[in-house]
Amino acid sequence: MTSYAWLIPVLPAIAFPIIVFITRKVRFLSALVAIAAIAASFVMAVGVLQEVFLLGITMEHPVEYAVPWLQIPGLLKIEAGILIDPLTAVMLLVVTLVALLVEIYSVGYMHGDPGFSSFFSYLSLFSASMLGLVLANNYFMIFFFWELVGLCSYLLIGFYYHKPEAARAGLKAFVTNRVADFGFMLGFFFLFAMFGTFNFRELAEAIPGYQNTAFLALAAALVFIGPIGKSAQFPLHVWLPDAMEGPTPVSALIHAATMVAAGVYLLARAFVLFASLPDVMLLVAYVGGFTALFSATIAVAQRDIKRILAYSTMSQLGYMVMAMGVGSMTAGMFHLMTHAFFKALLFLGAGSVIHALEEQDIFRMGGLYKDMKVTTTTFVIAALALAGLPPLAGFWSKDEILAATFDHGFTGLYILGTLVAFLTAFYMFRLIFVAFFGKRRAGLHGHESPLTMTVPLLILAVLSVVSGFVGTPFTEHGFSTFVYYGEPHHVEPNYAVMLISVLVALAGIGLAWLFYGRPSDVPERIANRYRSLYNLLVNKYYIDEIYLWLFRRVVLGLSEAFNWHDRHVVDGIFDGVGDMTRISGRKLRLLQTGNLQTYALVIFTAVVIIALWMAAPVFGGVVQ
Amino acid sequence: MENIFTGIAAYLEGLLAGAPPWAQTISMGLLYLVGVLAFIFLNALYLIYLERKISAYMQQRIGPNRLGPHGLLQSVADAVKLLGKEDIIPRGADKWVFIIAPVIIFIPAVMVYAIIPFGKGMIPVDLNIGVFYFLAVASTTTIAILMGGWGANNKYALLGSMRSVAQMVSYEIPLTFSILGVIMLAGSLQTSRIVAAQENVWFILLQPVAFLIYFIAATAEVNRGPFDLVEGEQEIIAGPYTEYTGMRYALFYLSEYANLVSVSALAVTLFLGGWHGPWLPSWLWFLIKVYIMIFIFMWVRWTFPRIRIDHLLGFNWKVLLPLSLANILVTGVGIKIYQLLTLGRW
Amino acid sequence: MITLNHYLALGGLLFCIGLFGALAKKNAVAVLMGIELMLNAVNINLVAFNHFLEPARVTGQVFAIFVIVVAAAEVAVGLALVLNIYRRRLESNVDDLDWMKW
Amino acid sequence: MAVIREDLQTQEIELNMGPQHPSTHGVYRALLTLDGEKVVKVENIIGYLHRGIEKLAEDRTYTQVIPYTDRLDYLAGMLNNLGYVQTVEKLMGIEVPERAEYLRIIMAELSRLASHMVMVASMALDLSGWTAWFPPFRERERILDLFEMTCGSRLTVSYMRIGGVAADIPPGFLPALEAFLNDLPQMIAEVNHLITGNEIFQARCRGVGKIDLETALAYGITGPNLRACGLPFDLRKARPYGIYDRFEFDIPTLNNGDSYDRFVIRLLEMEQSARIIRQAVAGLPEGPVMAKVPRVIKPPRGEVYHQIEGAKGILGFYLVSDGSNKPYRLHIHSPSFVNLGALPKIAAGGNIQDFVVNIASIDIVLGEVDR
Amino acid sequence: MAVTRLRPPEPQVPDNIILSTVDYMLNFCRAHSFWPLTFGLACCAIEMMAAGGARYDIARFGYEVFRPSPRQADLMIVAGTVTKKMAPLLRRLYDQMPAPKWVIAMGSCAISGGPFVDSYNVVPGVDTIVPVDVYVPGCAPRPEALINGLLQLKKKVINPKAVLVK
Amino acid sequence: MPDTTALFFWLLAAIVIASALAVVLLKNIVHSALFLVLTFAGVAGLYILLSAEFLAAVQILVYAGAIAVLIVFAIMLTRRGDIRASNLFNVNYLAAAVVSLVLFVIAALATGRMTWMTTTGPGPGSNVGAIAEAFLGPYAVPFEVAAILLLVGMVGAILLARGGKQDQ
Amino acid sequence: MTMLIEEIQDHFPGVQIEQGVDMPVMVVPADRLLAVMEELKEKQGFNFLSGLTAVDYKDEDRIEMVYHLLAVPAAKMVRVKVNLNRQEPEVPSLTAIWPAAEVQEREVFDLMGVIFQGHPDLKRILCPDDFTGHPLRKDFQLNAGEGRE
Repeated sequence: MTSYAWLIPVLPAIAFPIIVFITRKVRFLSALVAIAAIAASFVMAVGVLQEVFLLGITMEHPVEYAVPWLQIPGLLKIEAGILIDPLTAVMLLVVTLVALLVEIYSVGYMHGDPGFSSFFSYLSLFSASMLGLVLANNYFMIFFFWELVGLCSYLLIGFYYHKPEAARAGLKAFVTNRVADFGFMLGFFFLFAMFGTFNFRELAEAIPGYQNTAFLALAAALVFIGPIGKSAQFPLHVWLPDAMEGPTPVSALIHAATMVAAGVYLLARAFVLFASLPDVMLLVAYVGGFTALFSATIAVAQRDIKRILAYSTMSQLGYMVMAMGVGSMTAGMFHLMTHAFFKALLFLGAGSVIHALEEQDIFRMGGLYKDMKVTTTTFVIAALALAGLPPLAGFWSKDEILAATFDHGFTGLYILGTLVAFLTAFYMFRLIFVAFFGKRRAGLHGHESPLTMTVPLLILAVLSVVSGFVGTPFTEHGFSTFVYYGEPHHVEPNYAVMLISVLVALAGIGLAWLFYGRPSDVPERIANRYRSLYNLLVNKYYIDEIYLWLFRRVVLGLSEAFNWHDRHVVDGIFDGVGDMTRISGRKLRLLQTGNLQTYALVIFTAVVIIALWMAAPVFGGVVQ
Repeated sequence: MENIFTGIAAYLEGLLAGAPPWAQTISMGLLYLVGVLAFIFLNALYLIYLERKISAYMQQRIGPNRLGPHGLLQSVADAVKLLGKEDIIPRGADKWVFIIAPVIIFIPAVMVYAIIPFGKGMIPVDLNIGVFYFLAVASTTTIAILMGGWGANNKYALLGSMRSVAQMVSYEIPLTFSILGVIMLAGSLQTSRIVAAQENVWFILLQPVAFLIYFIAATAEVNRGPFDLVEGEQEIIAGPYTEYTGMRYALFYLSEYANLVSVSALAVTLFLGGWHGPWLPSWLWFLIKVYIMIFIFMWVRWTFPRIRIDHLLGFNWKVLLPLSLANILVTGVGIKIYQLLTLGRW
Repeated sequence: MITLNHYLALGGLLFCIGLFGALAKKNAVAVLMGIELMLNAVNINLVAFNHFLEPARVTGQVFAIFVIVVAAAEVAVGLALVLNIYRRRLESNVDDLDWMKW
Repeated sequence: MAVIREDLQTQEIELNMGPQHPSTHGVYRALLTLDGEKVVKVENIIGYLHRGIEKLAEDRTYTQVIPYTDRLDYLAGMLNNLGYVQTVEKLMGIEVPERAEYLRIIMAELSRLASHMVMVASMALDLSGWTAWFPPFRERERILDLFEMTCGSRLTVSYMRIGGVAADIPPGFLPALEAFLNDLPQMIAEVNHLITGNEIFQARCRGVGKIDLETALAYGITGPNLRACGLPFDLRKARPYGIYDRFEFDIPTLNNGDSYDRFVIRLLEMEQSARIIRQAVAGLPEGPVMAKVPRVIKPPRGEVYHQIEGAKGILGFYLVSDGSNKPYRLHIHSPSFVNLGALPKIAAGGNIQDFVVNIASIDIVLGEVDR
Repeated sequence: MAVTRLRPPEPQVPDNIILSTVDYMLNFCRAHSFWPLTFGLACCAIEMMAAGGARYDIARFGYEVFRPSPRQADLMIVAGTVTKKMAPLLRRLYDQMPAPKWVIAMGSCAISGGPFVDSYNVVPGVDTIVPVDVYVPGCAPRPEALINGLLQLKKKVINPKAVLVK
Repeated sequence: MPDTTALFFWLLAAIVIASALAVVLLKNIVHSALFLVLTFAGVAGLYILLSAEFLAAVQILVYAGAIAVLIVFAIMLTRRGDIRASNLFNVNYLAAAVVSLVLFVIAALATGRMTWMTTTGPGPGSNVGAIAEAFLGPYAVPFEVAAILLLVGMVGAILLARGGKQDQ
Repeated sequence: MTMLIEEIQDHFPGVQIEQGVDMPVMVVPADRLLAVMEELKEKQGFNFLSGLTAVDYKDEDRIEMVYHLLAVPAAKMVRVKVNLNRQEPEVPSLTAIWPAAEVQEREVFDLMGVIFQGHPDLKRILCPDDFTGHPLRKDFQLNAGEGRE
């Protein structure tokens, strides 16, 4: 099976041109093609997982298939290849499963949208890129797919391109990611400069023995910038909340399985690199932890259902990054997996609500459970999972992270994590109480969504419940004996930590019920009392504004300064030079005629000169 | 009788036996050329006469009957007269283009005869790309017509040559495709082999559709019958030939009839069994079949009114082309089925 | 005795004449004609190499046919462009077609 | 290539068609503005055969004018004669003998037949249907023979006189006429076989030069061209002159108003003319062929307008008399002239080949257009 | 009655057996192959057409090749009234014809203006514009007359020195 | 007959070069286009000398029969102004001449110094058959691609020639 | 017929109407021509312009425009006359009502010299473009001094 694993991304990739060029006019066929492709991929992913499991392939001894792609002997070697290890297998499964469900869901959600077919083509390409990223066996390939994922996210976020916000959000995601990607690219090129290879396996072998840790640390930090951008960690998180301008299924896909997971996945993939650098690990851990808290606090004050979920994603991603930072890659990946299911469920549920109401403000909803039984039930399950109540999936993975943090002696981070868990429970149930229970608002009548939408919800709900069981301390730590670097570490069940997190979650839920579960003016009063804090939270700590200000003030100010400098200092000194430049420029401008023939003439002149140069040895005596 | 022409050729070759080989080649080539030219001139003269007579009988008239027995010398008189006419080159004409166009149009008209198998062993040059050579050379006729139309600096002439380009370039395609069916059956481009392959069954029986397409497209290619838009005198005077006088005009006329004979000869070669036939000498059979073809061309011409340019092009692209493609497909499948039945394999 | 080099030289000369035409002519159609000459020159070389170096195979001729096909497509598109430009500008001189400057 | 489409605009060129052009039926000249093969605009340029007949008539006696009318529509000289002499008779109030009336009808309808035959033949010829040109011209010779028998001339007959006709028919006339009429259906069938039913002919004529009834009336189109638009308007029925009210015949109409209908309607009208002739022959009385009219014809002062159904449409004569022996003013309203005026309207939008079809189907005679 | 009129005398090449035989041959062929210009003016043109019809069939003499382009015509049959508006065009058509070329004036209008001779817009005889070789009188001349005219022209062309008044 | 081959080679070479120069140097673009046809025909003759008869026929059919016709057609459609000065040089012609000349000199010198491992042997029995086998065998994919290219080119040309709808 | 006469006289007081030899004749002032024609076409059913011409009454120093209208298909006729000044004959053009008038008015302009106001393309139609005079005027010499000598 593994030898055919390359088909997993290729199938949806083929679906893309088929939809674009052939079936575009026939909506039904387009959806069918996309779903069939991803379903086939899913089946193959299951096969891969099974084989990895049965053959006992480990992270240290992965299966690799590669063909040379770009080769300059002695200078550069880039392969096109796939790398299969437990990490890959798990990610493949998660991505294909979530993508499959999202696509099925989209059939109902996008029904009637003029861009139906192109939506499915983008989804296919998006899944294909993510799958390619997961399978990539070297940095170059991963970067290639990384960029493709970015491109698709841009396309999908800006799907309603006629809406200015959507277009702007797409652009924002694109630009922010470019910044991060640049860092990432710099990082792995540094690595290439040091080790002469992009290949993960070769790097993993080479890194531990490398002496110049300072340089390595720089490279690692640069590589980390990539996940910061892609997984929306502070300070490059600004694009993610805006990304919900895209169709909701896309948000589900981005937030659960594809886009943001890519950053975390990269951390896991490059874990060898980080593991050898404690300082960088610390940075990773604190960035993750800070992001977790930071975005959880923002989520508390948001009113838009998708925005709340978006900040929650950021928060959870912070968790994962933190887990990576504290050295428990396994925990991070475990949480990534469970989170994928319940976050997808949450978004799809939210989509179901939006689909029914055409409304995103939770305070204008209410009492939805009467009309939307399935949606409500599944949404509550997901929320419980997110809040971390046993025995749901979120509990086990979050617990693993907290336990790992605690075990590795990051007490501060542990406390922070616990606080986040509390906040998480609070804001999720604030959302649930306000939107699904509470009083019915006038004018809004929900109705249950069609089967294509509810069935994925139900499947995901089941997964949200059971997916945690693969990694509980009571089930032999199934996950951590599967996905690990070095030694499989068995975290002993830390009942104290479990208990605390359960209590904290219950407290959060309880507080939410107090504030929002019944008619109350407490939230308002608190908001009034702490108006400035509230505003701070509502406005997301003014990060966007700060960025804007920074750009306006700092960049423009700097430009102003440079301008002054330029005009008065440089010009003053180099006036003569400037004149010379201008005159020569005027002459040189003639080269830029816009006339094709002139260009061709120049090209052929160059050809002649090169030919002369190359021919010089042949002619021997003629030239020399 | 059978060997009269091959005998002459052999005799002449015998005369040249002593000469160096290159001289032999060139001399024999020239001889063939002279033979072909004589054939063309004679044919053109008498086809014009025939055309006038046939049209006359179709129209309940008598036609030329004063000069010579049954008016047989009429075309001679016309030709001599044209030779003696004033040669006018219109002011404003592109002189050299105007002068050279009739010559150019005559060259391919003669060249195509190289691959016509006039009889058993009577093929001037048995090229292995025979039919393809025919198509290639014939396609250059358009250039000459364009030159004639352009050189005259006359609006009617220009319109006519534009029409001719549109028409000839279009109809070349179904013409080629219709021939492909025959080539597939014969398995060769060589005209001698195509004729040989028809010893038992004429390809018109196996390729009736292709023959029809060939006939229509060839009518258009030689600007005859309902497809004579290029020189539709009711609309554009005489098309590209409007400004030509005397001998130059005669050359156009001549090449037109030469083309008529050559497409008929090719039709005979490809579809009507070439020179195969009982009792009579092979070359006579060939000629008889060619004249039957020519008669059909004339019959059509004097029966149908002229088609309109957009119908003409539409007919080509919408009917003939798909039909010829379908014919190729059917032929291919048919050959395969035949192989399956006879050889037991694909 | 005509050798391969004769053909190569002929091809080279034809190529350079075509190049000159493509570079130095005003009329867009003339530029196209220059390019056609260049392509023909290339074909001469291909066929000559085929004939002198590998007579048993027809690779060079096959490539020449590909070149001819590409040339046909190129001419069709090129002329369509010229026609279109002519319709808009009533001009087919390349000199005035300097829109690439923007 | 299917390059010649209407949305491919190339430079428009002006094409001068005529006055010497095989398809302009004489010395008509059209200035065509062409876009490729498409005719964008048509400008009629006429007058190349303007002989000033109206002016000449003012300098001739009433009888001397008759030969000039022959040379108007020289395809149907009898009809022109008829129109003119009836005009003068109307002004003078002359009663024409019965036999002369019948002979006039026979001759006029024969003339109409001849004219339609030329139209059918030349339209076939303009479409390059050479062979179809011959049957109508063959049969037409027999009509001309009949004319020749009676008045000694084939085309320019000058047969009618003010007050009757020039001469009685010779003995062999009626059998020859009978034979001709018997052969006529066969000729029509021949034409139908050769050209009317031909697919190419139909493709080239159907829908070409279409004109609707309203436009046709506004442009003053009359005769078969009007009837091809669907209006059964024929002066022989609508405002009978002579003794047309005594005959039974139909007015054939067709509805499309395109070139094909204009062609077919002529064939149909031929049959009706033959019908009229048969009735006239059957009812032909004995008696004189000339009324008693003064030697010098001097109509009273006054004016009269008389119109008949000519071969091409309404042919009108407007005569002003000042009491002298010469017309003070004779205006000839000729159908071809007006029909031709509508040609730019009819022909715009077709291509050159359609233009040729349009001219042919309108059936103009330049002698009548230019006078 | 048909009248042929002598052309103005042209400078003659001195008589020579061969030349004159070639000349005779050439003239003989010319005389049997008049290609008239498709050019009708008025009533007479109809009779000209009739001459091409099945009954008269000038094709018998080889004269049926009516050419629409003056460049390929040898003979201009002026069939009908020539008006002042038409005259310059007629002259141009004549000039466009390649030599040797001939003109037949068919009908009284072309000969003299006929019944329209005193009209303000009629050219009184086409011979005021182009040289005429044969006059075919009649109004309109019958097709037989035209054929006779053509045959007269044939005689004239074969033997250019003869003046025939029959 | 080596001598006749040489004779024909020099004859054809002269025709090709002379007409190619005429293409480039003449001022009347119609004449240029017509000489282009002659060049194509000469090149076809060279192909025959190189025993590539099929290619020669293709050359005539495609170049002389189609491409040249198309070019002349296009010229006639875009006719405007004085045709006698329709094909002038642009400002760069001197530089272009120098570049072309130098390029030729280099190429000529370079090829002159090469020695080729020429093999003379019998060619494939049938030119056509060999080419057909090559196209349907090893070059099947490029062959199809070329066909698609032609199709795309044709569609593109039609679209371009028709002009966009906004032209109306 | 009398109904027509009465109605027209009611609507257009300046119009004189009488019964001619063959049809009713009305004489209309030039400035009322268009209105009368509209009335005749739209209300009275004379929808067809059967012909128009002009007569030069030199002795009475006037040019008379004569229009013949026909009712299709009832085949009734009416004649409309307009008297014009012989020195400056001007009359409104009927081309807007009947396009058929276009060529006929050009003919009258050519041969009689009447100016039609509002005609789209008033130029000579039958005589050569460089012709002088108007042939159908009574003072025009038929032969114009030429002819066969």
